[in-house]
Amino acid sequence: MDIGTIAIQLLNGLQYGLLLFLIAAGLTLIFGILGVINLAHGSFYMIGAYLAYWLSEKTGSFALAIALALPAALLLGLVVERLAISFLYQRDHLYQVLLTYGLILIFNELQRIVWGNDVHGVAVPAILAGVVEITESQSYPVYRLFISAICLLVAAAMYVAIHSTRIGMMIRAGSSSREMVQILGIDVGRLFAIVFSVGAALTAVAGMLAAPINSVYPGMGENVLIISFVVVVIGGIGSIKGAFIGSMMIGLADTFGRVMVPELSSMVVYALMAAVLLWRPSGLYGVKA
Amino acid sequence: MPPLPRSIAILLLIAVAGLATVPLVGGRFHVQLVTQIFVLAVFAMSLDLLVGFTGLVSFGHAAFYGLGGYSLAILTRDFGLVSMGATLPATLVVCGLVSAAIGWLSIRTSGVYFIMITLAFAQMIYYFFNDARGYGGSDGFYILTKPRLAIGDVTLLTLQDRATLYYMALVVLLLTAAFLWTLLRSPFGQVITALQVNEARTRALGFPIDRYKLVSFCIAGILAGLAGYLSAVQFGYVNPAHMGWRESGRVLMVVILGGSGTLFGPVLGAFVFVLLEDLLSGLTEHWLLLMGGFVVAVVLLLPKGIAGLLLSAAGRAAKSGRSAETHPDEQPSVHAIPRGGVDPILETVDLVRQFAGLIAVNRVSVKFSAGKVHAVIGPNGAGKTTLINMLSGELAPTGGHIRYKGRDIAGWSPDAISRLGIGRSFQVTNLYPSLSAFENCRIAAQSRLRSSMRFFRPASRLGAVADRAHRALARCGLGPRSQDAASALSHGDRRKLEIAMVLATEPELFLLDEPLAGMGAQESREILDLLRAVARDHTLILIEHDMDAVFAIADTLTVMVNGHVIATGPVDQVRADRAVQDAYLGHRDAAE
Amino acid sequence: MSAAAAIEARGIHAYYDTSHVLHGVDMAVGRGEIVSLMGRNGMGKTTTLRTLLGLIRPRQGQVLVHGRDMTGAPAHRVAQAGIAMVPEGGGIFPKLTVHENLIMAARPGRDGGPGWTFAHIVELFPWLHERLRHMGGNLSGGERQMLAIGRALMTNPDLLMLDEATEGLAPLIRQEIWATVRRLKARGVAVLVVDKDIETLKTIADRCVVIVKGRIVHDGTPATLAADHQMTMRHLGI
Amino acid sequence: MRSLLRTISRRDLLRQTAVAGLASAANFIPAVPAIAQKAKVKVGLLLPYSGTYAALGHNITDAMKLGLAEAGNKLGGRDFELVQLDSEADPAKAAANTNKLIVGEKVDFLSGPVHSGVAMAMAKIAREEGTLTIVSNAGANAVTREMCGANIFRTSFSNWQVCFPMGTEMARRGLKRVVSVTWNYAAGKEMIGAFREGFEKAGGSVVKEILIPFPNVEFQANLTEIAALKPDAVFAFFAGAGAVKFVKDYAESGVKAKIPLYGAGFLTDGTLPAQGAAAEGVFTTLHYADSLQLPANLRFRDAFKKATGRDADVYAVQGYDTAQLLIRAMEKVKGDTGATKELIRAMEEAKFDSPRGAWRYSKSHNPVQDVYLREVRNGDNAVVGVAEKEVSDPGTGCGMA
Repeated sequence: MDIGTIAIQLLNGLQYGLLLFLIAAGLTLIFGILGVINLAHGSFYMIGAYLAYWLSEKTGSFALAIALALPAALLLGLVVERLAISFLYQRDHLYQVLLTYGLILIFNELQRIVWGNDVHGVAVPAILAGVVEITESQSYPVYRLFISAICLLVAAAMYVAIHSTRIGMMIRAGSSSREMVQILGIDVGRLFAIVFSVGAALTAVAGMLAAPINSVYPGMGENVLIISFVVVVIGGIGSIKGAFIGSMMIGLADTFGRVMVPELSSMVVYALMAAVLLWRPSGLYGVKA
Repeated sequence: MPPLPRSIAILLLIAVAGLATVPLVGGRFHVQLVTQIFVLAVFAMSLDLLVGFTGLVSFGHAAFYGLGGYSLAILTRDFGLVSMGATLPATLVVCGLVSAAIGWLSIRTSGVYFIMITLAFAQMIYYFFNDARGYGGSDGFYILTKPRLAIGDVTLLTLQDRATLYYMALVVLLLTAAFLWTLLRSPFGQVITALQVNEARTRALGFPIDRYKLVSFCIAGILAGLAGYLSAVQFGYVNPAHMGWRESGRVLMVVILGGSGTLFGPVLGAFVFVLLEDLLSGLTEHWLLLMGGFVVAVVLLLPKGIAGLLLSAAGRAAKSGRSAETHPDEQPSVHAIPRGGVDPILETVDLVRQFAGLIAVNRVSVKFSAGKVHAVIGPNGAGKTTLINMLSGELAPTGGHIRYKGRDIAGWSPDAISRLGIGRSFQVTNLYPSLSAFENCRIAAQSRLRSSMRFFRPASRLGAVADRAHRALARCGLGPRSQDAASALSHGDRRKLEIAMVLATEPELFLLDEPLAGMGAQESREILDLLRAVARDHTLILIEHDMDAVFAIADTLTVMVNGHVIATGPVDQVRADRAVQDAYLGHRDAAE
Repeated sequence: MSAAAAIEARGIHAYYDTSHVLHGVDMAVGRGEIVSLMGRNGMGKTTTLRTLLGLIRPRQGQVLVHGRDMTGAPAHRVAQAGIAMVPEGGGIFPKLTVHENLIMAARPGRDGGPGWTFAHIVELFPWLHERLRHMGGNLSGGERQMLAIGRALMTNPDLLMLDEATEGLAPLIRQEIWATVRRLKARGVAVLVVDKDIETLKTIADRCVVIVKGRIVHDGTPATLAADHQMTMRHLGI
Repeated sequence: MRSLLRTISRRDLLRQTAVAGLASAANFIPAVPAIAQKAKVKVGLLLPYSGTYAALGHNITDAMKLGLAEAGNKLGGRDFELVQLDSEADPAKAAANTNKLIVGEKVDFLSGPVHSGVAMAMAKIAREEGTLTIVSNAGANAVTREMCGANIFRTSFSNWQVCFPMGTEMARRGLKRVVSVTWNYAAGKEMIGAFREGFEKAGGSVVKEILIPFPNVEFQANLTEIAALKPDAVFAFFAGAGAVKFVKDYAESGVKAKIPLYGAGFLTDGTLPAQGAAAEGVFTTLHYADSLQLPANLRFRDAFKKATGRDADVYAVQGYDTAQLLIRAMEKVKGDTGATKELIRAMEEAKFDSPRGAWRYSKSHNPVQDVYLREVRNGDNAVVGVAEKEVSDPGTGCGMA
């Protein structure tokens, strides 16, 4: 590989990692703060993608579709939290796994009933449709750069929100003691509902942004579920910073793994996770379990 | 594991008898379907050993199931083995070895991380077979000749026959159930159950818990391989999908749905799950919606699975069935423990412990003589608990030495230190709340066996262990309460039980972290009396805030401030020390 | 007194699962009053506090906050009505800095008057000033307890409940906690305190309430409690 | 268990056992035995009706229903019943599901599946049980090679069949260095293997075979790799969502402007609306094309659209031909499903005009068919020629071939 190709592969890895981060951030937030293992997380990704497809068909504008889909995703997160997840906070992980697995089945079927079985494509908005020529043989799609920028922006916004706002402090406090936060007069139920809803919406946004480059298809949520869990675990549960580092690692490992050790590429990310856990049993930035 | 209520046991027995008749009265399809269920039940029970009894939630259990099938397929195709006598043991050995390797690596993590690392290893195995060209890749491959059991030239049975396979699966199911039932009542079973309830405590009692977890992981892996073997025999076909995360998830569903930690629950779960899939998939194209709804409903409405529902129904029917056990004789005989001849029995040299930037214990050198009561006092944050945690092995020192009878034990694991004869009690009472006081002590006493890796004889038959447990309870005045659950005891009694448990491990040196914390005056007096009695034949090191208690019981006193020892020596001498008065006792003495 | 009481329990019965812990507790804390809740371990002191705050829902009886019925209201609503609690151990958030621990809880008082501000808290515990950037998890026991009190004050409560206010603290720290309680009274905050330091409590409390097996057996001034020597011996284990 | 046995008297035990036996017998009494000639003919369909492949399952099923309806909804004069079972495209459940249809439902004919792994399990059990089976999509070569059987037929294609001709065709077009790319699973490997065989036989060379973990749809790294290798062309096989994503990524990353894309027909079949402009100019080979101007095809597409409101595709054609085969064979034996030998012969000898062209079987029960060269033009797989006429899978390893 020449330098130019390596640079582009680096870019590929980072871009893939950034998209993974957007999915994993919501998961680690829900995981770390609410203590809920949410297998249905991938379903929000799928729903986001379908909303983007459906609304851009209806409205003819991708931007407008996202503007409409975002509040819809927040609302959906809120409804799911109230109807199902809120019963799980004090329960064992096992039951969380079981219930959210049930939710996957329900969401998948609802998707089929509402949107059918076909694979759909979403057009890249015209202003972002071009490519940037990098070398004479290599070029890079503008839309992917756009996604990376958005993901970086979201990452920065999350960092600020978690570390410097009062609600961020409440959220961090709530992750160590739900009851103590309540004792201080803060409505934990509402706080948790917000966290879940935001986490779900972040994932849905990832699905929306990915819709034009990904196709939109049944079962797409499950494909990202396992990999986003891998990211969260590598980074350490509950750590946004960890999720960021973890997704960069997975993005790069996956990208270079394919090119450099193609025959082992399917195992690379799992081997990486196993190695990280053997070195640090609670992930890179996890609190010791 | 609590014994099964009679009504449920009878129901299960009837069910087994009924199932034995299926090949005689049922159609071929039902024979096949129920065989499938048996296999799934064995698989689910093997996972329940991990999830429900050892507290290890594996999300990669299907790897061993799939491996069982692949071993058979490879042995048959590449080695031409068709004898069950060869393929079955070989398969189990393969599964055992692989689970030992994966388990050895995985048990270093816990909780969700354990879930994920088992998933990671399973996915690697999955991709190995999925990508490999030699084994059919994602299309899977066939077992063209099914195993036979033969002696010489006489074929005893061939698994080609469906009814034979059915009975074989039923027998395997029953044997697996019987084996696990026995296992859980054995000393080994007691230990894994205990470590599920309270891992830190079990380690502090002297059990090398990682070894127990590993053995449990291997047993579960072998049993899953057995299920996979049967499944492969049934259809003569193996595919990497059998070891994928969906299969791991599916069997986990079966276990939780049925009720984990009950053994019979997963079996019921297998029946319900398969029959429900069979029923629902015929109803509507959108049957997975119904399945999802069912799963959600189970979680919300049946918090302990189907088994939980049955148990609570049976519990209501026969509420008075239990607890009529007689109290064994109580003879408060003080068992003699030789006083250590070495002096000092324990010594720290320049002991240091650092936490990210903070030096909690700073070059502490103290000698503790055998047969004495030593108190360590100091304001909060002085490093007392850190010191005790290093002595008991909960924390590894950053630097320095700990010499016990001349041997440097710094950095040893808590279980190894416990087995040397150093017992400890915790600041926050740390018991097995669901077990009875006697069982709490029995586990403790069991830790003095050379090994609890005994799998068949019930732990209740270990007479010497039971005696030791009873003696310890009697000594702490808990004889009459030995059958009460630890969670039902009063605060003071729980603290006594904590001491009894340590006594049951027959330590020479006894570390106590604030034994009087949270006690009222009356309870404090009782505990103090107990400690005085214990001190007659043990060396005691205790941390305590209650100065009156300390002065009443201690022979020597060590005062720590900010990680340093500022004074150590006989109580009166230290009390008179100016520096100590200024730094700690301060106005208190002046007020007296 | 009931109309003016900051908090009042009327005949509350509370359970943990199936075990009946409180058997009709009646008690009240008036405005600006220091009340000591005494009793041996396992008698229901913490349960009483938790029921008052709404963390446990009583099966019978009423909880009134400033005369308003708040039985069964969730804890955050009771807290917002002016009740603060420092649980045993303080409940400091280990992953938040000292500064964050304080400001995350800040809330104006019910009457909107000039309440406790961050500056006031630092003035009350001057050592806080140097530790503002430290993590809650790195504080010593005494520091945590004081920070917990400071944090509770940031919510501008009318009543502060302290569970095991000085448990496990060194003598010098204890004295500082008691001094703080006196200062709070001077500023009009009512305090309901649970602690084993009965001697000190007798000197600072306006009233002493003794609870035995979920029932109130004594409710009077420290003087009457001191006079009832038998009561002290029997129920407080002195 | 020890204490338990003691508490139950032996007589109780016997009584309870007897009751249990009855109870379980009641549960497991099989359905009323079918009287062979009068009962409905049962056709079992093991197809994915949920998940990623559901659209394929539905098209196959609906086209079969269409074909059967056109024949008056009779098979050899008898009423019939389609027993649909969701395969979930899960090989782990495939054996049990096949068993459910063959042994449980006692179907006379079995058809399906989409997924090769499922097909392998299905073929295994069908061979053991002797049930007449028509594979209506899965292309695993082995089904009509090593695993072939007298009772196993295929109405779709073999993976080899649709890709080998593309190798020849691309060499004919003067392409010398080609990179092939697919998912790392059996079907993908068979497809690019067959392509390589054809291409290298005709003098080309495959510079690199890229295998991507299944079902990963993140292709960017491999596209960069392809751009760096600068081959004359790329041959790709993906299906469904992967196909959509690959073709779009290929265009959007700018590689398509420099390196032309070829593929197996599934790359652009049923996926064109989602791929949009990105697919324009992609060449593929397949045994069918939507725009084939054959009378049978025009008639079929029209009827399918009327019946379902959807456009027919290659999967629908395969389902439709499955029905044709059934109808013709059952007519030959006048509805006697017991006449297995005659049924098999009837199927082997069946000749009719399929929407894809004239129908006939090879010795190993794989259709002998033209493989068309198609180019995507204006959102349609336009037929630009025949890559190879009357392609027959070699049937290596099949005893019947």
